[in-house]
Amino acid sequence: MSETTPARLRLHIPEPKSRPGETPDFSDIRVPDAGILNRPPVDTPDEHMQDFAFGLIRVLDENHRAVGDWNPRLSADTLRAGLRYMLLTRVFDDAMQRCQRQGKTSFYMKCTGEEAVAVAQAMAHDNDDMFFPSYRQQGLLVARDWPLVDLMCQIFNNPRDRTRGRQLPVLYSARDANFFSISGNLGTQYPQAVGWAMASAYKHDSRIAAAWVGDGTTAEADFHHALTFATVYQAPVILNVVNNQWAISSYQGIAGGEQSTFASRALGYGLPGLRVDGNDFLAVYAATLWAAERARTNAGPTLIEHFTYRAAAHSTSDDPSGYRPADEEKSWPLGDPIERLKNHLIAIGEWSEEQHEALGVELRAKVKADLKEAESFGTLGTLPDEPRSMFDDVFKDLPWHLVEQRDEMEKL
Amino acid sequence: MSETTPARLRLHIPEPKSRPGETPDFSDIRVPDAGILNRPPVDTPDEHMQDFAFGLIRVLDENHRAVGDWNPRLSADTLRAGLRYMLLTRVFDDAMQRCQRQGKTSFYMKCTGEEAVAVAQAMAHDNDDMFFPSYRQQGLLVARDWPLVDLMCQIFNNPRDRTRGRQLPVLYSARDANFFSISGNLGTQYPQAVGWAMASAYKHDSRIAAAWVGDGTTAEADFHHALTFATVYQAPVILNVVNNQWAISSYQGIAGGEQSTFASRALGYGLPGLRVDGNDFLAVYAATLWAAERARTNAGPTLIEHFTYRAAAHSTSDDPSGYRPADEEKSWPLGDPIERLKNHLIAIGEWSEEQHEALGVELRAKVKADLKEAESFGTLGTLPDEPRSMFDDVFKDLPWHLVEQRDEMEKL
Amino acid sequence: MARMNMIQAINSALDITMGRDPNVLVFGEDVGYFGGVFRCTAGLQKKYGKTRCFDTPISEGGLLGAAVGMGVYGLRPVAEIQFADYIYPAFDQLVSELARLRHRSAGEFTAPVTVRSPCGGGIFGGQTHSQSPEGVFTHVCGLKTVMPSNPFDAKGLLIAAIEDDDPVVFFEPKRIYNGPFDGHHDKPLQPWATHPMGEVPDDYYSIPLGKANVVREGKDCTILAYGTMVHVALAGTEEAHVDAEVIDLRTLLPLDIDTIVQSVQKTGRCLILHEATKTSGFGAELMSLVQEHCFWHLEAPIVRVTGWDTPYPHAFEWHYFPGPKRLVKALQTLMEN
Amino acid sequence: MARMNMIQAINSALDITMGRDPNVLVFGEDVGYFGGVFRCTAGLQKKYGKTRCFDTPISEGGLLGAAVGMGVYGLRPVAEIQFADYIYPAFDQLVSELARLRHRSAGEFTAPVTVRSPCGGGIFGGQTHSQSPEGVFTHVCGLKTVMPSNPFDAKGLLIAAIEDDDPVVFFEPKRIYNGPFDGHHDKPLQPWATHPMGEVPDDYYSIPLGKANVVREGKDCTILAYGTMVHVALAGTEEAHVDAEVIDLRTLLPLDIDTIVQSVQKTGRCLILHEATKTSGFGAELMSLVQEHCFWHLEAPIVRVTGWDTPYPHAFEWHYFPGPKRLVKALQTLMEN
Ligand SMILES: Cc1ncc(C[n+]2csc(CCOP(=O)(O)OP(=O)(O)O)c2C)c(N)n1
Ligand SMILES: Cc1ncc(C[n+]2csc(CCOP(=O)(O)OP(=O)(O)O)c2C)c(N)n1
Ligand SMILES: [Mg+2]
Ligand SMILES: [Mg+2]
Repeated sequence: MSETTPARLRLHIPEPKSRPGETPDFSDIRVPDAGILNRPPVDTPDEHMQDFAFGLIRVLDENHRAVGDWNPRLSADTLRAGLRYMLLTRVFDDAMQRCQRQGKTSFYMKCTGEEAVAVAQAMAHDNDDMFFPSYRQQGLLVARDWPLVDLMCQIFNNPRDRTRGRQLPVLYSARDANFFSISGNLGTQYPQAVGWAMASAYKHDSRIAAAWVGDGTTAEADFHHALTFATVYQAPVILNVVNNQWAISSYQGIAGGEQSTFASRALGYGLPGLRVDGNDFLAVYAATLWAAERARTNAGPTLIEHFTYRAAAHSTSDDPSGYRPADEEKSWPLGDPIERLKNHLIAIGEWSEEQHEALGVELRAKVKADLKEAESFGTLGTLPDEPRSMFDDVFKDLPWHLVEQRDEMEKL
Repeated sequence: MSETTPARLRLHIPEPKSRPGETPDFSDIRVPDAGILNRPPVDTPDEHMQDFAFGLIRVLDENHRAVGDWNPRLSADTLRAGLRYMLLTRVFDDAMQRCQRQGKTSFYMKCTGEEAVAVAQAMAHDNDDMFFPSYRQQGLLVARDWPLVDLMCQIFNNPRDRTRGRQLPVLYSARDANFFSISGNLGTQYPQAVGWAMASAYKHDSRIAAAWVGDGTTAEADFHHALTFATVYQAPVILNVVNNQWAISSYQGIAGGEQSTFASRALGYGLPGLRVDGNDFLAVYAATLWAAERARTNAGPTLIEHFTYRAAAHSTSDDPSGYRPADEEKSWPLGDPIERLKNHLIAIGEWSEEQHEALGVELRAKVKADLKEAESFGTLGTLPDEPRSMFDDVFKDLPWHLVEQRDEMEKL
Repeated sequence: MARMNMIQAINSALDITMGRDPNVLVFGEDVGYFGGVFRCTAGLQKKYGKTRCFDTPISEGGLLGAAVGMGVYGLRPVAEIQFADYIYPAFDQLVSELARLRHRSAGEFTAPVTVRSPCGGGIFGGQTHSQSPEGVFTHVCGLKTVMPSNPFDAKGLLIAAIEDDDPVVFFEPKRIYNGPFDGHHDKPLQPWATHPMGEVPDDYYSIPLGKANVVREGKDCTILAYGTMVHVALAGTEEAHVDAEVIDLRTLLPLDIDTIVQSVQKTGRCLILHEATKTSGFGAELMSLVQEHCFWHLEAPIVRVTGWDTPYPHAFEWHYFPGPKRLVKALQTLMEN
Repeated sequence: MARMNMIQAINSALDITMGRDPNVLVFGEDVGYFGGVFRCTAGLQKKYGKTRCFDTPISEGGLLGAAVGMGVYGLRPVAEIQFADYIYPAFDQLVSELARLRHRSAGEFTAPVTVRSPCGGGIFGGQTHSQSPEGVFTHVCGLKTVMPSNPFDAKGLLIAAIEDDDPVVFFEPKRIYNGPFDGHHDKPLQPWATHPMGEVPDDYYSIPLGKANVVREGKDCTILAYGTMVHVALAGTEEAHVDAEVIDLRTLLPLDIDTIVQSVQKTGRCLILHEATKTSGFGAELMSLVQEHCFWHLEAPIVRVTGWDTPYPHAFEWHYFPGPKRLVKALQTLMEN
């Protein structure tokens, strides 16, 4: 028998610190100094990896300097390339959002404020590593120099849409970029990435896999499936959680972020979890290099939590003013990833406001030109193909019942 | 670009240290001394709970003494009651196994070697706490003095079977014992227990819930679902993992026990995980009291890993000689729970070999008598009810199509 | 009498049942403070408090599992699955647990859970925001399956579903949340305000599960439809100049077989209309039941008009959607035979 | 020619495909060292090594998700789900991912995964070891569904399934693993050794998916069956003294419609037999197709003989199982009409 005197139980419902009409409040977010964490060997036993799961790996300090053990010491050219990709991603997002408002596409999703995650990671990976992204990693494709025109055509479902209008815009597929077809079902790509990595290991290949989910998606079964299979078979995979604080209208506490960090989930599986300043290009790059080296040397998988903020609406169907304070993003303590890398480059004398200005002009012009080309193939409403094409690819070959249905459709 | 030189990847497949024909090898199991871990306050922040998730809470030492901070200081009567329930559970298991061999039931599952888990936990809980067990916690019912005759009748599917022959034997239901209907689908009861606990908290009730899964079942989605919901809503629930080293033929490494402990899974959710010597009645009792007090005082849920060993076959359909060394159980470093509690009672002068002998005789006689009574209502083959009864309870009231089907069956 | 669209009617049903019974809890992804991505739970958290209407983690299996446990405790949980396409992660808890609990425990344990979920296409949702999986649930013993076609029914049926002691899967055709849709996507949207079934009493009422509704009497043939397709059926009937009897099933299981059989025995011809894919869809069961019960009255083969056996394609939505054009053609074949 | 039971035939199919193609991996719960709870993978780990045949965590969703990823890499995974009753936790990966990948990526990505799973009752398994969920998968576009009725077919169809570039769900009726079963549970078990279909070539051969097998020619009526029910059909035919044509479908999707239509147009009468529950089972689709294709040839209503719409009860297995007695009675009604 329990000796405790029966107390009245209470049901706890997590709540964000501020709601619409209130002033944004991020006072509960601790921001440790940059450079204070050491960079351990990639085969460090996970019981010694605690600090990295609960702390925050940061490289860029208040004076825009790259400091500490995790500084990946990238060349100025690499940094400028990163800046360019991030800015291009943002310019692209703005353009596509406008297209949606203009009715050229039914739907769009921006990654504003999160550009460092996808861009730095794509650059830190080998080009033949396989990516299993969510819908908010368009930066991976930008950083792999995938033609924006191709993405636009997928968004417009026009005749150049390689997925033939099958999916909702932004659910890209780009096999030649080693970028897996994005599913509308959250998290399903996570165990798939682990399976792909298991196959690569079985084949004594050298390619590793990486997968991305959001903070909210960590609650799905496939998150647990992926971590379990990754640890059991020590699959060469990097499992990323992009904690942008929100899952549509639910803040990260609803996903279980109130009691612990998402990076710390890894520890219980005997895996290292790295919690990284997701708006710090250098920190994301460094953490990814560490995890990639670990995977490639058969030292095991890694979970990386990218601590960032979803500065834009969830999608063009969403209006955040219904659930969070207006321009909460302005108060985000970790700043903007593009601004921060720009300031770093300027601080080390490798960049200037003028160059940045010029770069913006150049990229907007590029996107404008790409858009012109993409639109020339048609936008929402222009059919990507013959309607009969919808019956293709259900199976490799059309079974009789689909042939019958296709004929029925065409006889209408 | 990664700086690592492409290595040849390898796929890792976990393997137990010994297989049939080899000598049992438990050399990788570290057995810390009893009494070395302190008993922290129930609201200790989980970052200070590490040792309990990776260590092993033990109370009974080599000299059969109860030592250390976790000693629940139970009365001799309570200890004798525990011994009696454990022995009764084992005698019951042996009897039912024989019944299966004799064709009186189609199936049976023993919990031999794991009796301390269910018995100590049932005794440490309040009687109105709600249990969501797996098929290997028959000790919960024994310790709640649930009539064995009722269990036997469920096993025999005879007319006294309260579940009217609906389920496989051992998938008991006993609402009056606050014991939830056991599902054949592994792990489903885990989030259900959390939901029940959320309801209890919503109602400002004082009853808490407890659920049990095996080591193998921790890989199921519902394990993650339960931990996520438990931490998000701080549900008053105790989530138990009975790590008996085996999941049918798969050793616990296949479930992810190779790289970390199952108790440590809790830490990533911001919950305490207690790893307990599951063959130490006092340790299990003490850990359960701690978690129950925590839940009842709104301090939050707890995960308890009971480190034990499945001494018997998985079920009457299983033959362990196909995948593990013969009598591996004899080498299990944590001994037998009944022997250990018996020796403790003797060591403190509250029990004797003679009394133990007599108890065995008494309990075997009791089970024999109960069996006689249960068999008098029929065994496998005696129908529990009219066949038409199978149409009841699909819905509260029979819809027309079930009435039609029932009539069709009866007109045969 | 108020004018409500389907969202408001569903909101009103939830409001009223929560007001009458403190054991009714409403939860799901984004349903709490925000009030649901389709706004069906708007205002409920404010009115009834955070512990009665709240957000859940994005874990359909977890929220259904928790709902089962709450039901076992004695509550009446109403869980929202944000899109029917995302009900699959909860499939095991739905079919192996929720549906079977009463039977396997011989009535010792039950869970009167209602699962609400928007279904169907026609909203440019692509293959993962457009599915109609209702047929699968009618194959699972122990579940009741409901799909309303208008605000008045939605409120009455949802109240009945929540009060029902058996688990109910309640599908809401999202295409008609704001107004009836007859398949003519080029026509401007008609709001429910201008539709008779948009007249919804403010207070409590319920519509019994298992009762179909003859929305149009006719003698030439019988059209079996539910959800959005009821409106397509009515439009197609006019355009084909066929005097069809249109039956809105409302509840798929238990099915109102009497109303169906009476009608088909009268008309001798039957057409089945649904948006879900054809093979092994609920239309197959309907066709089988009509064949079994009305064989000797049939003057022509029963006809199915359904979604094609492909995923719902984003770009070809209107080639996929079984609209009036296909229905008219099928009705002509049906009548020629 | 060797004599094999169904377990040995399946084991042989796996052995041969693994031997021919290093990309074939076999995994699932207890399938590695132990060789599977039904022994279907016995010896494969020893022969091909731990990385080609191994145990997985008890996570049907996880092992299916991993299988999809392996398929995308270029392997041909063969995953075992220990019991068909436990396929539901993998449902989302099966229907939302495996089945849709080729279509949603317009062929950029595919996963030729074969999912093996023992199904059906008659083995005292109770409701969670006896289910026949095949019908649900025929409603999912993009999956092929197969169920063999004997060792010879099991081997040939499994090899074809593994070699097929589309995902295949391969159900194995566990009641006939060791011998044919005609529903007479009181009769001693007949081993496959004494059955012609127990004669199985040792080496490679395959049976094309989508082709049914007329196992008995007849002119009175047509019986459509698959899996265990094929044997019940043959027994019932003899006992009812009806000259029925018995068709073993073998593949449910894609279905061999021609063989079915030809037969029914010849006999004018049709009976559908399956162990799964009735409502919205695959029998409903079969009945619909026959009605659509053969309406003018039908001399009597098509009849369904199936499991009742209840969970599979442990104690009343033989009242539940649709055996010869029910079949005989149904055949008589069918012929009387
Ligand atoms: C299985 C499933 N459930 C629900 C949804 C609906 N949904 C789409 S995005 C989203 C929020 C995801 O949040 P998060 O994982 O944090 O990613 P983010 O959008 O913030 O990048 C939800 C609930 C879905 N697409 N799939
Ligand atoms: C969802 C599901 N998958 C598979 C099975 C088959 N099965 C029954 S018991 C078992 C092993 C469980 O092992 P564990 O969780 O360690 O519990 P233990 O038997 O050791 O107590 C398996 C795989 C099942 N019953 N349910
Ligand atoms: Mg997010
Ligand atoms: Mg175990």
